Amino acid sequence: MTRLEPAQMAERLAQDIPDGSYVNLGIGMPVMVANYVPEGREVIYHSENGILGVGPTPEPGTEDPDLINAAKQYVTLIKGGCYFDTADSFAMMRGGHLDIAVLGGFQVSADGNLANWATDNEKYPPAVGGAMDLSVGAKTVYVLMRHTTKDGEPKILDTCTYPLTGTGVVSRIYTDLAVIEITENGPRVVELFGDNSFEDVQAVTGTRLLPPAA
Amino acid sequence: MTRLEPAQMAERLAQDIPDGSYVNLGIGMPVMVANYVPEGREVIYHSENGILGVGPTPEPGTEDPDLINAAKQYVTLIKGGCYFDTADSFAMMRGGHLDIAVLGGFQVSADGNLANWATDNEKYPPAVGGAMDLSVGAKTVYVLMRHTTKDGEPKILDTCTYPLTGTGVVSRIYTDLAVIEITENGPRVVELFGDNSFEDVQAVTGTRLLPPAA
Amino acid sequence: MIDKRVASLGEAIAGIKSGDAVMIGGFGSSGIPFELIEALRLHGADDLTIISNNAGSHEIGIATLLRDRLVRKVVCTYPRSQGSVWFEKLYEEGAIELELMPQGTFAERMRAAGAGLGGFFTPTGYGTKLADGKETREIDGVGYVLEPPLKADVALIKAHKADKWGNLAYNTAGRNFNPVMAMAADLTVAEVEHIVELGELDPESVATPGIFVDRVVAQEGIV
Amino acid sequence: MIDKRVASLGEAIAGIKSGDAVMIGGFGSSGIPFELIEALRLHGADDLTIISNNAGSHEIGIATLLRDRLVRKVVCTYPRSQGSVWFEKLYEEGAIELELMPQGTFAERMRAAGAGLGGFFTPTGYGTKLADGKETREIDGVGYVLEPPLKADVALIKAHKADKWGNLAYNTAGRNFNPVMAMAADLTVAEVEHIVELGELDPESVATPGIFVDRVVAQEGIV
Repeated sequence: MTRLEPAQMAERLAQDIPDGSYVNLGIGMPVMVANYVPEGREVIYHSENGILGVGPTPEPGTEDPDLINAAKQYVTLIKGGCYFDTADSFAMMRGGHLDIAVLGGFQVSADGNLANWATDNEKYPPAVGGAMDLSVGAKTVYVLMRHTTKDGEPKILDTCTYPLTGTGVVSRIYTDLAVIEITENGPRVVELFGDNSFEDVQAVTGTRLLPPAA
Repeated sequence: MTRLEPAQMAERLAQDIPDGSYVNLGIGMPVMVANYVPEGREVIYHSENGILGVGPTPEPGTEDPDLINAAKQYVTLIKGGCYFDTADSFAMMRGGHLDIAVLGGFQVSADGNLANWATDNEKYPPAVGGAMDLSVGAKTVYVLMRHTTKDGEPKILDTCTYPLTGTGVVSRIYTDLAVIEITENGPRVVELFGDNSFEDVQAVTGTRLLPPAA
Repeated sequence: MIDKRVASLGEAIAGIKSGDAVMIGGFGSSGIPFELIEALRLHGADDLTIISNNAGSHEIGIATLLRDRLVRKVVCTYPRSQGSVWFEKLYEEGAIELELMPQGTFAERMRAAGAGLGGFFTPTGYGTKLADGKETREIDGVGYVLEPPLKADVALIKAHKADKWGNLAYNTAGRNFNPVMAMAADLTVAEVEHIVELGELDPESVATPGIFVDRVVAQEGIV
Repeated sequence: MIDKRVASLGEAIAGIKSGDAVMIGGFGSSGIPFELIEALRLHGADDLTIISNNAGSHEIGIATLLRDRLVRKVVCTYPRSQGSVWFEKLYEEGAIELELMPQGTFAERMRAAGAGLGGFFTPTGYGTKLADGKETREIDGVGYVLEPPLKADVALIKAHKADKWGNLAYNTAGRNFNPVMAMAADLTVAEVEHIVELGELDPESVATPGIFVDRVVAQEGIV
């Protein structure tokens, strides 16, 4: 079975970011998407801590200690970027002004529920940050995640077993095996990577998939 | 009976504005208060349209067409002043950050209700502006108004007959005859101007006043 | 590539339809998109709902939309000003609907719409005629009124400077309602005095980030 | 005369009592009042409720308040970060209470407190564990959660520059929660890198007007 590497997964997703989009990239694999947006497309990145127009990592020695992204890494501001406070930043997020949020996921359900902020381990302190606001607020939510857990358990399920981040929020899932769209009739495979067959992908998925449209 | 002129009424009220206060002065007679704040007191004036630090009228020819006060008159910004949008301005007003609002009044009731935005003339379009937000939001609300209407009718009443601006919001009333404080026990005369007697003032008041404390 | 500049006032207001709800920025004569209003007047759409703090005065701005009977309803806080003769005339005739609310509620309702909130409890107006028919609640001994978000089809706003991404900087108190209106409409159009190069605006004093703005047009000097 | 400058960190935090709710600005390591936190640690107050986006990491800032067991409860959105060992240790011990909420709700609750609102309906968290026990409502087909304002006794914030009236300007993304916290506390104390003369701050880029600030202190270089 063909399994894309994270960079390849990010590259695949990046093809679906239209020119002129305002985009928030979640912590982890999603931030890699910025590296692969096709040439000639202008995309403006938002960071929840109050930046519109996040630029690349600064040259060593030129870091601004206040200028970090949501993952607390040093970043820069592109020409045409600006700053605002957190209340304004989340007004932007929750108010439907971002075109796309790319989020990581622990689990996605057949009806587009997302679980990506807490597991069922009660000892481990939960942390939610901006995930719920993004999931409910962005016009389109893409989830970028491996198709299965390290142990091979499916992450796309009839129902999420982990605590939910948002209900009915996911549009598409980009995994290492396939691209899956959440439709009114259920999750539909819209692209199979390499020589992966629909049956291969269905076998490692915890809910019934619809085959690619003819 | 002694009847102060508007400028004298404003001057009397100005004595009760402490040094360091943030103050909003309503349209009409209240704006005159700024002329009489005693020397040596620093007072910062707020304007609902997004100014903290309203300064005096500009020299002719130096007006900034965008820089007006709530009464739509040209003003200036003092050193140390700043600008913000209306949502932020009313957050300031409603959130209890202004020390004093000086408002005009059509009527004030014994329990501190204020009516100052609409009469009972249905033909005339009502207009409320920032009056309700100020009345409910400022830490202290002073009303500056004549004691009676042009026709000699009392404006301090058991109950307001005009539509209310706010309930239980008025601390003190500065009229042309006296200074009246709204206390838990009712309106108390705290100062009589000139040779006005308590009985004189009571006679033109539509609710029972308490005499000055001994 | 992102370029929100349009070449003319006509292009700037293209797509506004009869029956639309149109927010118009400004307070008194400050921060008002006079040229966009004039373009709207000539545009042909009528039966409009105008959402603006004032209802126009004399023979300029919103007053001309009223005079030409293009407006069905005004949503505002202070319709009565010196020279607001057209509003007063139509009001007396019963030819215009008025939805009046406190100014802080007006600003906050638009912010709520822009921020994706479903409503908020404000103490302003509690116990007054302007709370008639509204849901109220006592919280910690204080009375509050529940107010819903206020959206529009279009916002016509005015700023001092813009860049091609739609970032806006204002002049002094010209800011007023323009930033919240920019957030609260499906289509936001900004009239500006100057269009500057990307990077020329101070990123610390952009009061409306470009994400809230769809079109930018430079003043043509028509009013 | 209005002069909010105080001469030392000690004066800046004078009056904070055991049991107080203290907001602390910042996000990650950006815009954090590290010196005020260190002064608070040495101040003697304990049983504190700390309201801050994160719960400290490594051996600096909020983490040192946790380490010294001065904190009863943390109200935040993201307590778990790289190096947040003190929070994790106390949490596992059951020695600290946690109130967790979505970050937008956190910011908006503080803004509501500062703006005099009684609460708001947000779609964020609807249908999730973080809405458990909260009032919910469907409005126009969307589910919302009612969230109350979030106040504090004290806000310790960090800005880049201040003047003696307490007007604040920030540096880049160091702004974050500082402006809303400044509005939401009974006593607001700002640690700044530079105190400048009145009139030196650009009135268009003062992100916290002085009315929200009670004390201003210049950094002493202690952390």
